[in-house]
Amino acid sequence: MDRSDVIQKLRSLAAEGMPDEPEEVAAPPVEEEGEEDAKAKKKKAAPEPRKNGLLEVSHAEKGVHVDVQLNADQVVAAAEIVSAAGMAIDAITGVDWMKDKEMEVIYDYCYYGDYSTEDGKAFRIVVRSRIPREEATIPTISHIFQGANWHERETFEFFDINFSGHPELKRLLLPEDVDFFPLRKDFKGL
Amino acid sequence: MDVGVNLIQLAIYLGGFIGFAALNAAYLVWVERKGAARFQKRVGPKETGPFGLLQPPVDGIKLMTKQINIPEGVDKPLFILAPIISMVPAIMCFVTVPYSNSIVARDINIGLLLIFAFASVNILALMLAGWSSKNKYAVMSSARVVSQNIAYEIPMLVIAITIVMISGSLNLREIVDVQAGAFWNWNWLPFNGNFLGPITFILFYICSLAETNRAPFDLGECESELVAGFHTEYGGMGFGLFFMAEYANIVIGASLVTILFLGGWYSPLPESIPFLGASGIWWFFAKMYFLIWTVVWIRWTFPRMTVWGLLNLSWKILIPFSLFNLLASAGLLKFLG
Amino acid sequence: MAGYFKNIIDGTMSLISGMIITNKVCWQKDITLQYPHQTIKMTPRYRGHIQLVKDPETGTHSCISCGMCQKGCPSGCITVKGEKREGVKGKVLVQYDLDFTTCSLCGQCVENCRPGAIEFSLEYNLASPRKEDYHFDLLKRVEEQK
Amino acid sequence: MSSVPFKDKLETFELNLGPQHPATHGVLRVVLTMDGEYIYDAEPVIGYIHRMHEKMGENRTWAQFLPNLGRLDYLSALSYNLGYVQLVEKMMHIEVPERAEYIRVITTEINRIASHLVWLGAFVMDLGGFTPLLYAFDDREEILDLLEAVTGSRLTYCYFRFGGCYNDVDDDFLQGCLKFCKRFYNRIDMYHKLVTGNIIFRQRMEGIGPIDADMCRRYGATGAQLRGAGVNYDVRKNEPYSVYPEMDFDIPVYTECDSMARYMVRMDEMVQSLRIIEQAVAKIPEGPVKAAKVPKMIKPAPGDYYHAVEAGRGTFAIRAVSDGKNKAYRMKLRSPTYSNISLFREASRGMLLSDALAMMGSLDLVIPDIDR
Repeated sequence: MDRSDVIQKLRSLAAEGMPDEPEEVAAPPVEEEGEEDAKAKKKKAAPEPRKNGLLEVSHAEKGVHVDVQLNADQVVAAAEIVSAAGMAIDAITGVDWMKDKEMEVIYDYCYYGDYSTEDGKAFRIVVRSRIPREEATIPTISHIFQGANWHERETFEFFDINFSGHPELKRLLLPEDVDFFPLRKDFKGL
Repeated sequence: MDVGVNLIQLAIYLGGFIGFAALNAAYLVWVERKGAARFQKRVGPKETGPFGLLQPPVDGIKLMTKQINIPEGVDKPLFILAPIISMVPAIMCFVTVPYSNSIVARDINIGLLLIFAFASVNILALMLAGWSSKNKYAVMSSARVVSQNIAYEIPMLVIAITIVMISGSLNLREIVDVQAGAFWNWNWLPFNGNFLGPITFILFYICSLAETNRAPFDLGECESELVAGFHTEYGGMGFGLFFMAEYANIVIGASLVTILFLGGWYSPLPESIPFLGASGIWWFFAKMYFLIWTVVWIRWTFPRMTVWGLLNLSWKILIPFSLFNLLASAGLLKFLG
Repeated sequence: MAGYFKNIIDGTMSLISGMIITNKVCWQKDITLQYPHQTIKMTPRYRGHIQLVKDPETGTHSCISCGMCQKGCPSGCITVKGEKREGVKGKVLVQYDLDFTTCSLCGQCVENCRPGAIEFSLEYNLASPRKEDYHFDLLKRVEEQK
Repeated sequence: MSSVPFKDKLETFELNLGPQHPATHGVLRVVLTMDGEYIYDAEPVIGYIHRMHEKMGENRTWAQFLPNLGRLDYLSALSYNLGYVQLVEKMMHIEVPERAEYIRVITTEINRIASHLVWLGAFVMDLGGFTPLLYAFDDREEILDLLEAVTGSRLTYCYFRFGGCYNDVDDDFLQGCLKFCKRFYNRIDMYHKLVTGNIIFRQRMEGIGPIDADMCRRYGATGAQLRGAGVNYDVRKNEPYSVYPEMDFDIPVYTECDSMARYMVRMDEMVQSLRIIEQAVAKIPEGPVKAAKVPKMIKPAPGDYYHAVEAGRGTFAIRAVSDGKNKAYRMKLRSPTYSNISLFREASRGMLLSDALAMMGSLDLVIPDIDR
């Protein structure tokens, strides 16, 4: 597998999505709304929300090699790139950034290589995308990675993230009739 | 003959056989459990009575006092009838089994045929049980049982024909009498007109295992796939009857192998040797219970076969071998006159 | 055709070798422990429910009711209450309750305890049909302990 | 061998396999659409013992979440413990003393053998052989006794701590490990004679349940499934952690893609684990088992972190998102069996019921690990 090729492709994919990005970043007027002073102070100390793009991070520190942030409509293209490179789906999950009014969907990919060869060294890519928290929708990748089917269903039932185009987006681990999304930060138990 | 005496004799024999079958079934469960325990380095039943010997009656009482639960939607008459149909022929088979030269209920000259005829009724019972239960597992199980038994009756009968040709009789007592003398006269060795003797013996033994639905051929009740197979919906004594019938069938199967191949009640040693050479019912039981022990041994050693593997074994190995065996023995008999 | 017979022979041999193994086992001694009649000694590190250590010198526990165990407990099954008393340095333990139904025996409490006042007991046969049997008053326990 | 093409769905019926079926080893339910004995469609229904460990991770402090890890895959609990403590050590930059690392490797590997032994017994039982289960449990008891003497519990261990282990091991444990290794080499031979060589067993495994490397890739299946499909992948080698790089061991790989290959991978893996244990016992240094400086409050720097370890059933990974507080902001547990069972639907299509159950057995499912 040509790692640099995959990285290059993902980088250019991320670059394509750049024009959209300022609008997305311009969204958080949260700072101005700051309810309490202490919180506002903390906000200022916190780094700026991450911009779209590709980062090569230290595996020893973060556990992954490549960290890409993309627009929601680009995750399918990203999945196609990593699938073409022969990488496997590891997990899909979400993170609820309630303060930023955003949902983050995280796709973990890894490469199943022969450890005894140079090619088989560990290679993990994480693709992430931030979508608005309300009416969170992101295209499905379950037609590329069939295993994503269950991961997406799980993310849907925990976060209320709608995966458009998913063949059977219904609850998987929770009972069919629950009407809450337990991993959203505003869920406070039953 | 006096009809009255005859009837009394019949009643005694019938009572005796039902008692014998029930006792055997009950204590074979104990043997099975103890055997399983031994093969797995366990102890087995031990709390009820010495060596857990009271376990079978206790189990029997438990089964009999249980509520008879007939699920909704079953075909009620057949559902009730099936366990009885499975038990009755098993007991009927005991009628013709000669335990020794004189101990036999009815010395019929088609005894072997009768046993085969009754043994095949058992399949009907299993099929009815599965069918009437209206349970998907049970229906699948009964389909399996039927195809399995059809596949195994063919080689079994073909081998039986070989033995009948050698012995020249369908009477079980006469078949044993042909093997009189020491063990080299027995049918399982190649000196008695069937030069494939040992192979025939093994084939027949395998067939009798399959016929009685014992491991590794217990597809009918394979609990890891079909929960409990044809008796999934049965509880209490309905299940108890199937259970007893299974063990009664094992006794019949082992008796049949003893009669056809192991010289029945004859001692393995020549009659000239005092004491050990004497033939009698004890030799019959020794051989029979040894075979039953092997059945237990096999069950606790092997995994279960699939339907495919089972049918392959039957049609690709057992039937060709038994047919060849039949032809070879027939030819040999013809040439030797 | 040769393969056919070879398969049959190999298969039969494999079955026989399996039967030899189980037969060998059949004559070996059983290994099961007949539980109510026989018991084994628990290893010293066995994690039963926790209990207060009885100090042989003072004859009582050495808990300072700091509440570290309660704080560190993942499932919140420990309730510690201490009160100030005149003439005594620090707090005096008045209540130490353990709700064993939710305890996951992780050992955080024992680890967090600086004076080493709690330990795992070696009790393992605690089966009971009643929930109340798993609520232990450890303070009472240590006082009753001789 | 035993798959047939289906033309339509005319004469099918639905069969519920579970949640209380003897072959599912727990509360897994598979809705089978059957065409006679053939499986037309199989849909696993999971979640019967879902406990929302991920939310618990958000509500408990980093240290308090420790006991949860032993409750995911209760059969190889120590691998999960290891994955978690290493993740936190990675986040907090805690140096672990070497002796602690060796103890971790020894206990994890011996726990892996115990986990595989349960699989072996359960798998053979799925195929209808009862006795090997008891033999496997006989061996497993030895391991549990050893681990009990060290960790204090027999199943849901909570032994590793951030920066080391709960307590030190003694010589009895190390000698006991060596004794067990010696005994187990013979036992492995016995299993091979009793189970692997058995013709009935071979018939039920060879060529049954094909799972190839591409299917593993698409579903994210790891562990024996992947190595049975000819991919030489093991996190212990690909992303070495702890002191595994110092050990000399091989990753068993079989290319047949069938149940037999997965079976052989696990059997060989046990031997490799024995090798690791022997080496680790020989090499184990003296010293402390806990890092000298472990911060009292675990408050990792904001960011997200990922750590994967090779558990008994495949890659177990945790993605933890920290916001700098003493509790995780998000704790994603990537459990191997979840991915492994998700391919059951595709793999079992067109199979005989009994073959599908044999395949399910070879997947080595632990239901709490699927449901989390």
